[in-house]
Amino acid sequence: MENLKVTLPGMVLQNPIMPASGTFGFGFDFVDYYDINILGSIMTKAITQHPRYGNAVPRIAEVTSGMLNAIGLQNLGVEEAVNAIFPRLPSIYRHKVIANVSGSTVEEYVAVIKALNKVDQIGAYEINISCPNIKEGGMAFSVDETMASYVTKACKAVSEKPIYVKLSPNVTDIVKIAKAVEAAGADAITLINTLLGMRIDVKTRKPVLNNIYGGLSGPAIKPVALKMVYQVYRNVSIPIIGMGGIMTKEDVVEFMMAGASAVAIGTGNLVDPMICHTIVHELESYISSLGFEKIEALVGVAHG
Amino acid sequence: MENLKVTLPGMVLQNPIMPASGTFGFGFDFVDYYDINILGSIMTKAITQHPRYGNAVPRIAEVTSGMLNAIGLQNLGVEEAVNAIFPRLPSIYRHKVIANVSGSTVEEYVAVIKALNKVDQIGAYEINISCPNIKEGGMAFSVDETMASYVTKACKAVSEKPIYVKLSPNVTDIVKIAKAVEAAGADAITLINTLLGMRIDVKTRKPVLNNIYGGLSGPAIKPVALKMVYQVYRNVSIPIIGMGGIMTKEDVVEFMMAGASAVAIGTGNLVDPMICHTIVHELESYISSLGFEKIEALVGVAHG
Amino acid sequence: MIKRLSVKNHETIAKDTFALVLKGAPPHKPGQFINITVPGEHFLRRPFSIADQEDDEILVIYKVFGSGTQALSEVKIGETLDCLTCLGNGFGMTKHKHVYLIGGGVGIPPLYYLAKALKKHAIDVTMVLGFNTEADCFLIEAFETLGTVIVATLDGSRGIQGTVLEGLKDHTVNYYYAVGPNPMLKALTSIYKDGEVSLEERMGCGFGACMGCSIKTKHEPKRVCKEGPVFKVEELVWKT
Amino acid sequence: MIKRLSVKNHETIAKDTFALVLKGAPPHKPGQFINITVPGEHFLRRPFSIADQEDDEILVIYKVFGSGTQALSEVKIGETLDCLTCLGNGFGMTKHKHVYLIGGGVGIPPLYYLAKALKKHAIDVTMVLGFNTEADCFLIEAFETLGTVIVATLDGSRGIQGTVLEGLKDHTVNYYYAVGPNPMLKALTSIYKDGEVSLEERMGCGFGACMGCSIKTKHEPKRVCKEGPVFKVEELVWKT
Ligand SMILES: Cc1cc2nc3c(=O)[nH]c(=O)nc-3n(C[C@H](O)[C@H](O)[C@H](O)COP(=O)(O)OP(=O)(O)OC[C@H]3O[C@@H](n4cnc5c(N)ncnc54)[C@H](O)[C@@H]3O)c2cc1C
Ligand SMILES: Cc1cc2nc3c(=O)[nH]c(=O)nc-3n(C[C@H](O)[C@H](O)[C@H](O)COP(=O)(O)OP(=O)(O)OC[C@H]3O[C@@H](n4cnc5c(N)ncnc54)[C@H](O)[C@@H]3O)c2cc1C
Ligand SMILES: Cc1cc2nc3c(=O)[nH]c(=O)nc-3n(C[C@H](O)[C@H](O)[C@H](O)COP(=O)(O)O)c2cc1C
Ligand SMILES: Cc1cc2nc3c(=O)[nH]c(=O)nc-3n(C[C@H](O)[C@H](O)[C@H](O)COP(=O)(O)O)c2cc1C
Ligand code: FES
Ligand code: FES
Repeated sequence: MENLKVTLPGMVLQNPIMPASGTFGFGFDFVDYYDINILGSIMTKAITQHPRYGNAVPRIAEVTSGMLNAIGLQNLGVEEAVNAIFPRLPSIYRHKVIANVSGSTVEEYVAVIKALNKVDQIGAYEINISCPNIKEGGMAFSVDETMASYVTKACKAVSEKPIYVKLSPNVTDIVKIAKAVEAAGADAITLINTLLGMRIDVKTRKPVLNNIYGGLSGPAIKPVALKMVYQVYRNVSIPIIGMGGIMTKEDVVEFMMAGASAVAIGTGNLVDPMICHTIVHELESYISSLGFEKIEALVGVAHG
Repeated sequence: MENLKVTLPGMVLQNPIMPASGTFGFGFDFVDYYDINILGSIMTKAITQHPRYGNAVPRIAEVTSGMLNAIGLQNLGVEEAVNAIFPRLPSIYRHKVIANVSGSTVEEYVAVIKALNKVDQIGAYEINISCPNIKEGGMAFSVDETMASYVTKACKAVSEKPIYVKLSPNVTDIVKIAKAVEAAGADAITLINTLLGMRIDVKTRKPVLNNIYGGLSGPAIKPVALKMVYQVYRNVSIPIIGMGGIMTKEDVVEFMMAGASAVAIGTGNLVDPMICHTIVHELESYISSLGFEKIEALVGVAHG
Repeated sequence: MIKRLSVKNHETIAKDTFALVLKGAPPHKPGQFINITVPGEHFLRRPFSIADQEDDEILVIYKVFGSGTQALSEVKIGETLDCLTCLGNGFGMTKHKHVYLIGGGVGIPPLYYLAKALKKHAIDVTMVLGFNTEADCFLIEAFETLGTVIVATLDGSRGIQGTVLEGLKDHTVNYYYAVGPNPMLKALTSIYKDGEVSLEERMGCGFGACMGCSIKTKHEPKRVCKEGPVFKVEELVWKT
Repeated sequence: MIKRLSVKNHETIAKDTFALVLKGAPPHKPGQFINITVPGEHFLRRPFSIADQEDDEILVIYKVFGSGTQALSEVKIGETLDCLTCLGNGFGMTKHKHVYLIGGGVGIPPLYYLAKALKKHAIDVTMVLGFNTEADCFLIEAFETLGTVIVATLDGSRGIQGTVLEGLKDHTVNYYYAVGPNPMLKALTSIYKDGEVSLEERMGCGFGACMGCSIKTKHEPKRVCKEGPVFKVEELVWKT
């Protein structure tokens, strides 16, 4: 497994495979399926300052090769996370995790980070400025360079751990935003959050989701995600964590060749709880069949 | 078929089904498959001022539930269109068509329109300001309100037919652009052109497309397209022609319920040359099974 | 658990309604469900209740509703299906000597497995089963071997005319278990306060990972797939 | 035409190489191809040359290359495949009394159907067939019934060691038909100027609608699927 090791700011991962935020909780729902210690890291479910119920159901709609979700960042709030969830985490997972920090205001991101700083098992923060499912804040921060830069700086100022900023694909120019957060001090960039989409139920004549719009994820968005990873890789120097529709070892390799230093698997976990396990176990022999000894050698090779 | 009639600016269509630009040529490749006179209209392949070869091959990549193309607006130029193609068109299609006008500069759009004005069979122009596959111009016009508005006005000024402006989904705020072209005098909006995407060939370690990036089309983009149609419908008063991933009669109904007055089928034609024929023939009894007599009653019902 | 279960039997038992027997399953409690990958281009799994289990064979009874259940209905004996098994918590046992099982349409199947379990615990059951019309009726004879069965159809083509509420008139319901469409459950729970209901919700995963099925309850949000699908009547809050 | 063709025979004939006989096809000319919807989640069709036709039965010989051909290889006798038939233009006939058919790998199949047609027109053929290694060889005996066959393998495990170019040494090639990988065709056409080659290109449709396969030729762009796949050597321009 030594050949699968990758390095991210502040963290060394035994392999580049992580579950993406919001599709794995904190891991507790997966321990019946496999020993999650094989994962490179875990990107936790969003953590906000206060408990959030999120949006009314239905929150899920099926689409071709993917799904829409409008969860709306349901979580128990940072206090409960610090007092009740993180203390239990070492019993199921022994490596560092990446805490997904969400909010509606800059103050909220800052408050969450301050509260989480004391949690040893957190190796880095993923600042989710790209959630399409909350009305206030959320995605608004990721579609504007100035705002994205402002949140990044504020988080950086209080953080005792590296800051990975998660960007939205729902923008005209992802490179601009990526450069802005890099300049603001982000240690890494995670790409992509969900695309905005919707479904209509032709029988009821209404949108399927109570929230009308939702975030599109799964294989349907892979080409868009891959293009953004490739494009951002050409334009920033900080590492990229790639995600969007990864379902197979081939997908992992495509993202790394495009420029991702590590990858996250989101929706795949929901339809196949064993997906990360399967990929971790196939990866070493697969990259070797492609002529690579160490997985780090894949990063960015598609740029020639 | 009277129940399937829809009205667009300057045109009455026997039904709302059209092939989308670039996936049907001018129809000549489909006459072996069926009598194309059953189509509501035809959105022609792009027409530019001068002949264009387009991008080097490979121009096509397969993705999950869709494809990428980087054709680059290959066409014979407006002179050849006027002198050699349009004169032959009535022999295979007797209704009005929508001419797809493309260009790299505002002057080019204007020149093409001027040259096409004399073609009787053209019922309206679809101004393609959203092609992602040409370096100069193209999509650049559709990602900026001022530019979009400027092109629209210039086209409107010389056009003797209604102007439908085709927008790019690769933008932060589609509503802003839609409102800008409406204010600039567009008679209708067509939504959406392709999303930007890419694929990497893990064996060659290179992008599959010679052009690196390409336009993503097919069922994968349907939820994004539907959301944009729904959103634009709430914010503009001119009609919308919806497209993006339509493969079935259900998809047509979803787009019309979201707010499209007519729809176009693109990629579907490539994998199933009979797709428009099939849908046209199923549509009337299908909408009746959903409780609608006239198809125009579907338009926008999902907005309640 | 993820299991590939093989189709041992598959037949139509009422209008658009199929009985599917799957072999190779671990033990389930009444009220639990499985989440099946259906054939064809369906991205999400489809959740179905356990209608019965004997040894490693489970029975699922389902109605063709959309394209996923349509695809499922075309699966042949001998084929295998990828299933997440043992999902959710089952029905609770009760101290009552007599209970009502109230089901509407394809909410009825899990009540069959429950009725058998209650019977084993020497609890008497009265079943009130609501259908649209006679052609939709299924499992009635099987239920009749387990206790009193009251059938209600909306058009009166079989049993009492009306909903299950009509069927319950003149009865004193001490404790009940109900499964069916939300309007039915909402009406029931507004009248009868002591019991358990099993809910349906759109699911992303079925095992607690996505928060897709999370509903508000009196004290805290709960996931239908993980803390449910069975809930005590007193903890429910209905959207208005 | 769109046709559902039924699989009459399907067998492996060399390493990763399959012969597929499809029934129900309209008449094809040598050099034409079909575009097949392969099973599973493959969005685009897959193009394959006609290797032979007798009555309404066509032969396709293909190599498993990626996931689409892998899926195709699992199709069973009796199943049907959705095909666009009679695509492209075939090879041209020639006034020469003797011609060379030069094929590399899975470029070889269409040459078999061509050889049979030339034979009918009393034109003598010499076949030069290139493979990687002996395990890849197929159709050689069948070709031998039609004329002289020269086999070349890269590792020399069968016939001459080297490429088809080695096989052609000491031969005077008046006219030829070639199919194979682009590097082979490029090398051939730089030496031998009078002939026809069949090209492959990534295709969106296969019948002229998308411009996906359009290549530059000496005078104008041409679609491999519609104006091709067979081109005169003199009209080709190779990307550098
Ligand atoms: C815990 C649970 C147990 C169930 N048990 C049964 C049963 O025993 N028998 C039976 O016939 N049905 C049961 N259902 C309902 C069954 O899951 C749906 O009828 C089925 O998912 C419809 O799929 P479709 O592809 O035919 O419909 P489509 O409308 O095409 O499905 C589209 C999407 O919506 C979801 N969906 C549609 N209807 C429902 C629904 N009622 N509940 C949850 N998701 C839905 C689908 O799963 C899919 O993701 C149960 C649902 C749940 C949540
Ligand atoms: C006119 C024509 C005739 C052909 N005849 C034969 C034949 O007789 N026997 C045979 O074995 N092969 C033939 N090929 C090549 C065959 O089409 C490819 O091997 C096949 O499409 C690969 O599909 P895949 O899913 O296994 O590969 P993947 O790489 O997974 O396919 C991904 C995409 O790339 C396309 N693609 C990959 N390789 C090629 C290629 N060489 N040419 C065109 N598209 C490609 C696929 O069609 C698909 O859209 C022919 C190709 C063309 C254009
Ligand atoms: C059900 C669901 C919940 C999600 N919740 C979050 C979240 O809380 N925070 C976040 O940053 N991203 C969230 N995401 C986005 C994913 O982390 C990921 O960026 C996206 O789904 C694309 O990857 P995928 O296609 O592999 O799912 C969520 C996605 C899904 C499907
Ligand atoms: C091969 C191909 C060529 C296209 N060429 C054009 C074009 O010339 N002009 C244009 O406006 N749109 C062009 N498009 C975009 C389509 O008209 C359509 O907007 C898009 O593909 C989304 O619809 P679909 O998913 O049904 O294909 C092209 C799309 C494809 C796939
Ligand atoms: S369906 Fe995912 S948590 Fe319940
Ligand atoms: S593949 Fe579409 S034109 Fe040739």
